[in-house]
Amino acid sequence: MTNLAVEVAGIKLKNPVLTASGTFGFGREFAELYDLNLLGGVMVKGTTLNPRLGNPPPRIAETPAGMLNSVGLQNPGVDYVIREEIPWLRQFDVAVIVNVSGHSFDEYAEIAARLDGVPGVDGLEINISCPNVKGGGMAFGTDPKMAAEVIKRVRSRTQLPVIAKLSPNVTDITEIARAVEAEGADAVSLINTVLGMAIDIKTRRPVLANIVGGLSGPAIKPIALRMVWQVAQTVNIPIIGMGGITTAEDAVEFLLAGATAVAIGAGNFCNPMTAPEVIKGLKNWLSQEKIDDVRELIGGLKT
Amino acid sequence: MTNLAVEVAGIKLKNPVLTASGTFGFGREFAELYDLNLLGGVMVKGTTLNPRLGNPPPRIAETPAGMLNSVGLQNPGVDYVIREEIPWLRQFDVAVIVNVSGHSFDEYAEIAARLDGVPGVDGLEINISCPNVKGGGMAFGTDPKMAAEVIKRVRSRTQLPVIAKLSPNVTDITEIARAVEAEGADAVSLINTVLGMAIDIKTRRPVLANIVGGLSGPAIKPIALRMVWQVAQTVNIPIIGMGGITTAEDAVEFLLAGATAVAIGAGNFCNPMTAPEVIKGLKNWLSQEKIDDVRELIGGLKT
Amino acid sequence: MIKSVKAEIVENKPIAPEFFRMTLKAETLASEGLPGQFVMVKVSPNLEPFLRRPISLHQINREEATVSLLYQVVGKGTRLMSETQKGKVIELLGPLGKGFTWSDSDRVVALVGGGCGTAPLVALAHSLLEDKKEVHVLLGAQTKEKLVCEEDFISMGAKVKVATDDGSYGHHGFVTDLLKNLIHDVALDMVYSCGPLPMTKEVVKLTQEASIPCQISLEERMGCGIGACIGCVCKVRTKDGAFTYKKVCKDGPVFKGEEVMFDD
Amino acid sequence: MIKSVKAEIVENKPIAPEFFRMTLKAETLASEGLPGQFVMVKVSPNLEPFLRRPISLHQINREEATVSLLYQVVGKGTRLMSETQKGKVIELLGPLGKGFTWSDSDRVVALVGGGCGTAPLVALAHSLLEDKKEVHVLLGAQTKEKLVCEEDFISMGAKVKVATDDGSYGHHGFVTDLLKNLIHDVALDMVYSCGPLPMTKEVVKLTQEASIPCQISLEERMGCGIGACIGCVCKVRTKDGAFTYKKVCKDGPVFKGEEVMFDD
Ligand SMILES: Cc1cc2nc3c(=O)[nH]c(=O)nc-3n(C[C@H](O)[C@H](O)[C@H](O)COP(=O)(O)OP(=O)(O)OC[C@H]3O[C@@H](n4cnc5c(N)ncnc54)[C@H](O)[C@@H]3O)c2cc1C
Ligand SMILES: Cc1cc2nc3c(=O)[nH]c(=O)nc-3n(C[C@H](O)[C@H](O)[C@H](O)COP(=O)(O)OP(=O)(O)OC[C@H]3O[C@@H](n4cnc5c(N)ncnc54)[C@H](O)[C@@H]3O)c2cc1C
Ligand SMILES: Cc1cc2nc3c(=O)[nH]c(=O)nc-3n(C[C@H](O)[C@H](O)[C@H](O)COP(=O)(O)O)c2cc1C
Ligand SMILES: Cc1cc2nc3c(=O)[nH]c(=O)nc-3n(C[C@H](O)[C@H](O)[C@H](O)COP(=O)(O)O)c2cc1C
Ligand code: FES
Ligand code: FES
Repeated sequence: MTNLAVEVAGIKLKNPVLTASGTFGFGREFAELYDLNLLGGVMVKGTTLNPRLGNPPPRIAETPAGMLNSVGLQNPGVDYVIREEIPWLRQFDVAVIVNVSGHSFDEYAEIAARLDGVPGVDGLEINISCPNVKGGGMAFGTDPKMAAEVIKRVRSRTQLPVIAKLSPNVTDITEIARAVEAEGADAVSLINTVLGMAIDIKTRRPVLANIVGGLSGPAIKPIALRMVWQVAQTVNIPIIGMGGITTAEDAVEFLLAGATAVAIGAGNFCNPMTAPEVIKGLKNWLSQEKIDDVRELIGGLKT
Repeated sequence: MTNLAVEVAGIKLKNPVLTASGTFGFGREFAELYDLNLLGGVMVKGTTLNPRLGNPPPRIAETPAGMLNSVGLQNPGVDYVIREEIPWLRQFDVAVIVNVSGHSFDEYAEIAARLDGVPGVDGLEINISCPNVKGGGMAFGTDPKMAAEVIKRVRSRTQLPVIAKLSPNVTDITEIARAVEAEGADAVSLINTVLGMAIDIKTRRPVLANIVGGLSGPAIKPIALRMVWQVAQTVNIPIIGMGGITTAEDAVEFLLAGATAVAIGAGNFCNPMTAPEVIKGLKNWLSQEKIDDVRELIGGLKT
Repeated sequence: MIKSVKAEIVENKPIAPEFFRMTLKAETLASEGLPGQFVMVKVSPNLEPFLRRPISLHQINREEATVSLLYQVVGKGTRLMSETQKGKVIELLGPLGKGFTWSDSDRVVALVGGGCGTAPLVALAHSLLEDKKEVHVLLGAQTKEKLVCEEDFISMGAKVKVATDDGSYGHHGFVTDLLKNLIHDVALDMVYSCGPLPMTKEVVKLTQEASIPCQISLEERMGCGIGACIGCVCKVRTKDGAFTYKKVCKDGPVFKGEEVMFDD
Repeated sequence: MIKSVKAEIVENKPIAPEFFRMTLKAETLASEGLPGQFVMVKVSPNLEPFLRRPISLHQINREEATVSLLYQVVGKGTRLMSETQKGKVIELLGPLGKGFTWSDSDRVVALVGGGCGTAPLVALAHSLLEDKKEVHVLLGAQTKEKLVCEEDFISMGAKVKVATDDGSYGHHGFVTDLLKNLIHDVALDMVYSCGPLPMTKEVVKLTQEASIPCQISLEERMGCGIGACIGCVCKVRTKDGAFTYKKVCKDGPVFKGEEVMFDD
């Protein structure tokens, strides 16, 4: 029997494949397509203290082997999530990680406090890297001091595992990773989207109403892999790797680079069956390669 | 008659399409394929003071809608370039911009001095952003103080127009752009490649012998466009935009975002006729849109 | 129930300049799809283009277990669709979204279609006529040769009028001119509209002035197509006079005319 | 002279498991191409995959103005090539690189091919036999069914010996075992080699031990294919005992056996 189970930040995952925040809603839609019990975990949509409307449309632009989004954290607010979404997700045997987004240190801390002890919540992913909200979001994740402060505040208000979600829009991602590790992050997840832009030459306007947006999909896979590898060389906490994964082979690359688990983001759009197909493909690949424990791959890159 | 001519940093270009450094050698190979006189300009391979061997192979990896390279500045050294390559390029009526790469402030300054006054050299592109050489290259371009210092030293040793080539691997590219502008850069060019990585899961090794390499091609176009737009909002010197251009429409996007000219890099590989096709396509598009001067497009984005 | 389906292309051919009709063998779509719903089409087997394309159900044939898509080639995705050969199997996600609705009390209805917006109205007209409604169809096109589906509507028994921008066929002018006249001439219980945004806005304006309820099908750029990414929103009025964003893919694509807020 | 050419596919069909032969109508390639040279093939009309694929000239038919490529399907690029229909026009760049060379004094030569490395040796054997050389061909394959081109060599008049890894045909073992024997039995003036790296290294070793000159065709991942990007280098000995990097695409792909430095 091939073992697929891994543990990240104390969270047990039956397999190392999660769905990335913002690309999977709260799981309801995909539950119509496949059994969510198949997944290692679900990282739900970025959740703020109060409901948020997000940015005006258009919010989506297609780019070569990828896409831009400027959703801007439209979400119903943490109380609604606790009341309506988490209880629904609890019916599945799947790790539930709530993605927490804030505009201030206090907001991050308050959301974390409200989620602490909520049955069905297995961990918090602290989104200090959203490129789509003004005066906040990414700013927290591009300055090591601010990143550390967010994690410190969150850490002090929750018993839940804390996963810091890092931004790729930085000169040195290892510096941020070290800063959040020092303040007690139990894991890091990376990468969030890369800030990008698209222009409609017919109208001479940006395609996105927000002008800029976050680039994701296979286009950014080389950047994500490099950052996962760099961070794996730097910190001792586990990594959830993401950025452009669409196949089991992609997932193996991230594991070899040092990720303990991986998440599927935009890959859920180009093929909504991506996550279960990656899990199945990973299992097949492992048995074909005669590897009986997926954990053997983690950080197994020979350099 | 549609005007295609533009001027960047005092360099007259008969059209705004150049070929990007490192993807076009010194023009000899492409001269077999088409008349180099068609081009607005040629940016030659990164040139160092002494000949350099570069990195071990493999140096190329393909990625979704793009590629990684870790050539590492293999080049015959500035004296050879002055003696053998520039005189050959002079036969063409095309702007020649020499890409200058160094390991120290002194090296940059010395190369600039040797190229000063060399007939046939129209400008210098100062590569403070090469991700493929250790202990140098990109380090100069990711710290505004070091970037400024390189430009200052170069500026004091040459009369030639100085174009600072910026790295995308930074938290805030506008900060670097402002720093080099303040020290007298006549223009900026951006973006250089984005640091990335690819893994061969069969061998469990990085595809590139150098482990990491620079990502280029259409995959990075949204990142490049965003940076060109950001820099155009920030500085008053002209911009040469590049990153993933393969069509005339791509070129128009960069011009609208604020570039005065554009360069074709990896696009020269997927189709070696890309540069002349972009020029022709641009001309056709302008006349179809009844625009009689390409300069009308520059910075014409409506936001 | 949304399903990820693989469907064989039974037919894929041009029906007018730029317009193609693709017929697919797809049992669940044919048995569960409703007029106004759509599918997300994977147009290429590789990563380029990356996203699926939303295309409305144009004909729903329960007996033959087929559905048809009518699409206009406007970019690389639709071009790739047009180049895919009969016999090939493509991937689709659907049926998606909320379609058009009608009640027993609606007796006389008008369908207003512009350009490729005509596509879903064919399935809609079919269902409405089965339900014994009096169906008026108003079609707009740039020019005569780009007019699609006129025959389909006529042979079903709908009353069809046409407008062309260049006057090459039917009324010279906008399809909304025809609607204005129709509202004047006939007592309509419901107006259904699908087409370019300016047309949709005008339909909403005319129906509101005449106090006729109206349903409009909207388009927006989509990521997932199923409601998970919140990428495809439109502005919808809230009771307090403010607005909220609803998902075109899940809460729509069909909305009530009065609820949508248009920016100008 | 390198040219960017569009060529019609005259034939594209499997000749063994995983192996395809594609014949192209391409006048300049046929008239200017030499054995050992290669082309960069655009395998897809869009951006995915992004880079062209280097494939050797396998047959050069001046009379019919065609060239053939023999390729093994190992990844998505070669898979796309294998799926491209006869009649389609594809883009190529070539002829590229420096091919195999021979002089009048070379009378008896051996060609050693492994796997898809056999491809360019067919064009080479053809030219050598035209020049009245005595041509020995040693072919290696994993298994009998993956052996390609044996018939081609025989019908040209070459002397062919085969080795298979699994012993299903010919010698059970490596093709380099055959070379060892041939060197023992026949006085060779030149050995040409194209195949996987371990085979190439062994050919270099055996020929050096026997003081026979040898030419090897190398493979490396390529960006441009024409010498502009310096992406495809191999280590070549310099006089001072150090090394320099030469471009496989422009200075090669054929190198003298003794000049290349292999890392172990
Ligand atoms: C619910 C829904 C149903 C639709 N039904 C049909 C249909 O039945 N028949 C049909 O021909 N078209 C339909 N469309 C529009 C169709 O989805 C777009 O024309 C198509 O996605 C364009 O893809 P492309 O790659 O060919 O063009 P692209 O190269 O992506 O773009 C070309 C042009 O199309 C526009 N466009 C791109 N994506 C969309 C989108 N999602 N919605 C609207 N415009 C877009 C762009 O602004 C651009 O100007 C529908 C759209 C939606 C949202
Ligand atoms: C000068 C030259 C001539 C060649 N001639 C032939 C030929 O006549 N017939 C033939 O079948 N093959 C030939 N090859 C090899 C051929 O180029 C590769 O098999 C092909 O590029 C793989 O593309 P892919 O997309 O199918 O595989 P990918 O998915 O890109 O890769 C699959 C595997 O092929 C290997 N590979 C990828 N690119 C290259 C490359 N440039 N060189 C070597 N290995 C590579 C990778 O390591 C990987 O393991 C030649 C290569 C060179 C450099
Ligand atoms: C439409 C969309 C919405 C996203 N929303 C969030 C979010 O709310 N919070 C967050 O941390 N990341 C968000 N992300 C980022 C993804 O979780 C992921 O980090 C990123 O897309 C890279 O992975 P991918 O290339 O597989 O998509 C979003 C991504 C997309 C495409
Ligand atoms: C193979 C290769 C070699 C390069 N060498 C250099 C170089 O020597 N100096 C430099 O400034 N940029 C170099 N670049 C970067 C390009 O000039 C360009 O900035 C980058 O590739 C982005 O443009 P593109 O996406 O069009 O390729 C190189 C790029 C490639 C692909
Ligand atoms: S397209 Fe994802 S929510 Fe509508
Ligand atoms: S592939 Fe570019 S130099 Fe050889």
